[in-house]
Amino acid sequence: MTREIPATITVLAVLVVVFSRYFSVGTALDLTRVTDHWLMLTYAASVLVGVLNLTRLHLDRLRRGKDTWFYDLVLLGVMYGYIALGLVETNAGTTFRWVYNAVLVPLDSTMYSLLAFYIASASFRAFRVRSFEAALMMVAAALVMLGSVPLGDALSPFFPAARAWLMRVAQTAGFRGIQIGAGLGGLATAFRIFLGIERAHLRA
Amino acid sequence: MKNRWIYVLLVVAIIVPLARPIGLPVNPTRETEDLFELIEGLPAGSLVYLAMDFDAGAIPELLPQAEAVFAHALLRDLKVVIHGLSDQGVLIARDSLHPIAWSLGKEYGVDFVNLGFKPGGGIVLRGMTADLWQTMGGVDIDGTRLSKLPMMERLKRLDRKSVALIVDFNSGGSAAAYRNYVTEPTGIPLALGSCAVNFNVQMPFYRSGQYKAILNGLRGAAEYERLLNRPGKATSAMDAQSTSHALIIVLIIFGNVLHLLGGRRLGREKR
Amino acid sequence: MERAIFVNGLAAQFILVALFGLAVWAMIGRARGGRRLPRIRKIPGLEAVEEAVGRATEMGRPVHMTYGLGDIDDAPTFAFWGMLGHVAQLCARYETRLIQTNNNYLVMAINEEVIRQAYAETGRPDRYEADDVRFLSPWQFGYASAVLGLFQRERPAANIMIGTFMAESLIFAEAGHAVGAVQIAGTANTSQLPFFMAACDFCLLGEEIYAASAYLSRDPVLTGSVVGQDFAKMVIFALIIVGTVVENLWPHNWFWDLLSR
Amino acid sequence: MTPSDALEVLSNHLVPMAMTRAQIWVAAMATLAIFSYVWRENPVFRLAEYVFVALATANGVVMVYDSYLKPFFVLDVGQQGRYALLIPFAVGLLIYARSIRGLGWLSRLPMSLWVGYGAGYVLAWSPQPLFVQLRDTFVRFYQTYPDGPLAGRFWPGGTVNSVLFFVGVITTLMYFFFTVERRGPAMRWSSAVGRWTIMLALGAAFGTAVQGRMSLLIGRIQFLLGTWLGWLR
Repeated sequence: MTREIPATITVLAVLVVVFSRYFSVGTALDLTRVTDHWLMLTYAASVLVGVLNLTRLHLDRLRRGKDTWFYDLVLLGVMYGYIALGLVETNAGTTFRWVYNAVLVPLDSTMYSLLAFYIASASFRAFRVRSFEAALMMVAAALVMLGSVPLGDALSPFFPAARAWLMRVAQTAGFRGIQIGAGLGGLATAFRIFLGIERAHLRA
Repeated sequence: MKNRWIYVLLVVAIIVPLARPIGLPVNPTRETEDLFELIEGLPAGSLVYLAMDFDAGAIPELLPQAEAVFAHALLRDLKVVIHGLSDQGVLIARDSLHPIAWSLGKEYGVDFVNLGFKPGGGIVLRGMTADLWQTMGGVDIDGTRLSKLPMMERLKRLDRKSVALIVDFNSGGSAAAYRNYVTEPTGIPLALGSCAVNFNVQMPFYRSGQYKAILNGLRGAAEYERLLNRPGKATSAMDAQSTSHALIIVLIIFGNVLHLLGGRRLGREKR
Repeated sequence: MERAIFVNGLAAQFILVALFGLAVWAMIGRARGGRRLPRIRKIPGLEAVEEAVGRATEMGRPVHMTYGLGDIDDAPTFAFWGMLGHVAQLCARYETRLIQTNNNYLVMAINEEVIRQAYAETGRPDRYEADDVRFLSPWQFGYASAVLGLFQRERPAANIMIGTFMAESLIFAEAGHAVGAVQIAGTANTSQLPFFMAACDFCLLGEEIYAASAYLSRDPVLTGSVVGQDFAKMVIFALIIVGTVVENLWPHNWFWDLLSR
Repeated sequence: MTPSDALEVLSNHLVPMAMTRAQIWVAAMATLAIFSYVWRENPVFRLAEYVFVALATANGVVMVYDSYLKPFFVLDVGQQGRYALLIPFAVGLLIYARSIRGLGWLSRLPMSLWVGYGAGYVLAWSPQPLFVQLRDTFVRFYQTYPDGPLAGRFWPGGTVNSVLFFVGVITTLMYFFFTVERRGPAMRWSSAVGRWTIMLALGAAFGTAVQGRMSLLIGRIQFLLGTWLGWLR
């Protein structure tokens, strides 16, 4: 009962979508138009999962008297404060936008830009030419790096041309092969879910 | 410790060309020209759909692209509808694309609309091909009824008739969602503004024509600015892009040389 | 007026997809019936899993596992669960700690059960440590930096990363390298493969991750589905060869049209 | 304002939004707080990290509420009286049952729905693009110049590229055969060529990854030096 109902729902969900896509009757009935709407509602209803989870995690830490109490308090205070602000003045509100642009945007951008440092140190340390294959990878990387900046253009027309060749021939071929394979892997996983072989999600 | 020196070098390699630009020219690539020509080729009044599917983190790469394409479309008197699968993308659009439209004398609801964001990913897109108004809950980003926006009269659903071109500015999987659920089934042409990281993932689909054009990160934006004949912030970053790439190449070579010169026993055994 | 059964132009597509499904189903059936299946070729990255856990045991240090940023309905996450069950069993048998970190609440709920069950099956339910399945942060970079900190403190000797990885892949690989862990990584996100390739000891390329659970568990049903998938791949391979030959002889023929509407 | 003036505006602002001075200062502090991590993990970074997680999560909630839940309750349910829609909404709410003892299994209902629907979507919608990919691999080996003075004549370069592309795709596919042992020169060579193709592809991917990361860092440095300090033109 506690497993069978969810398992049945999974199978039915697969059938509804597949039926409405491939079969004329299914298209005519336009079931997915209704079910898509329902599904979006279930997603919207789950919006608080992240908030509740963070709340529990950090309240728990506070209760256990961890030395991170200051940060935990900041997190909870800022999160609920910002939600309250958004509910009062909507996402278009002046203060809400102020915080968004002055804090959230730079934090997010800067976090991502940190990766530039990591890539630099990793280039120095990790990218070793250990074999013929590794050498191929390094040479391709260097050609693309040079070919995609004006410096490469200025040095020699060879670099942009090499980059274009790598991108359009070698790289497209390799990724086409990987992606066809991965697409089939995805389809096979979907079949396994449908056939009830992949059922990890029913264990929770 | 060694790492910190590398970090300092990297910052220097970026700051110097920003302060003392050399201004090496950016030559547009085929992938970028394709988008420019597509937009040039649309009859005035056609509807272009811009998908702002990125978070704040990708602003440096994707916003210059979106601004250039948006401005280009409005200058050519096309109608633009903005949508986002990311809650942040549509807000970024409201703060930075809307002002461009106003400065061009365009009117909200007549020349451009921002539909806002709905949770659900691909399902939202599928829904919009069936009934856009219902999927959007009948409102735009600010909660204005779609029925009050004249432009929306001609956009009841995403199909070939109403939409001339979709440009998806994406930092991840949304391009595949547009391809699978919208453009393959309906036949609307799809072009991408892509983060450089994802550029190669998308190339096989460019070859097959499933993506009509791809802008490649900040470089793509710089190329577009060149095509528009308006060098802007993407162009001004290109020198720093050159020097930083050169530094990475030097680091790779230097690292390998050190390794060969006896650093080997310091390294961990690899299998 | 007669109505077509299939949506215009999708008949061939449906039939091909259904045939694919049949191939998977038939091979699973074969496996269930106990009949012989072709063997899966050696995949070095997977051979190394047991060795990596063994090494962690010798060194008395934990094993770390993550699925990156996967969601519950991502195919790579299912591949991760298959692998997680296997690694958890190994860890239970060798009495080695398994630390599993999360950034997705829903996936974590399932991970807990997968690990608990693996420990129970090995007869060591007492070794399950609830605190070792950790929720670190729902946000990509917050998660990555928390993993960095965790690696410094716990110093895992093996780091297994299978799933959906984005920009954080390099950070994980660097963190693992810094503490000298044996790293086995695999993802279908092609943009992240170069980092795993360069910085990890073993790398599963693309769809190799989908074969992982079958390969490791030698479970006949799972093996059957991989064999079925391989069979479909060979059909597609043949299709490409035939299609190319035909295309070169008679450009843009019916065969071309067959594959799209 | 003429269109070209507007484009001037477009090209001159280094920050996406017209920010006030105070905002720029706050943003600069936030940027520096994160950059401090490069030196070492420190309390300021930690604070910024927690604030970030809090704001990002809260922003998601507010966006879903404004753009979905509010119109849903006010328009759909309130004005149009579509009460039946409350049922799927309630199903979604079951996800919270996980923490309730004895009722935890109810959270499997929305989960199984999401997983099943996701799998259905894969089966229904992903094959078509895949087939277009397949079809595009049917390359024509005899290539002619597409334009230029030689248009229409035999193009050796194009032909070589077509052959290489084709060989690259099929050897990559062969590399992923799981049940074929790599015995005999033919299998060994083709899987080796497949691996070389993959390596070239991954190298190219590394190159563009570097490109992307550098762009992001340049963007932040432009902000700090240009927008904040005003050192750049």
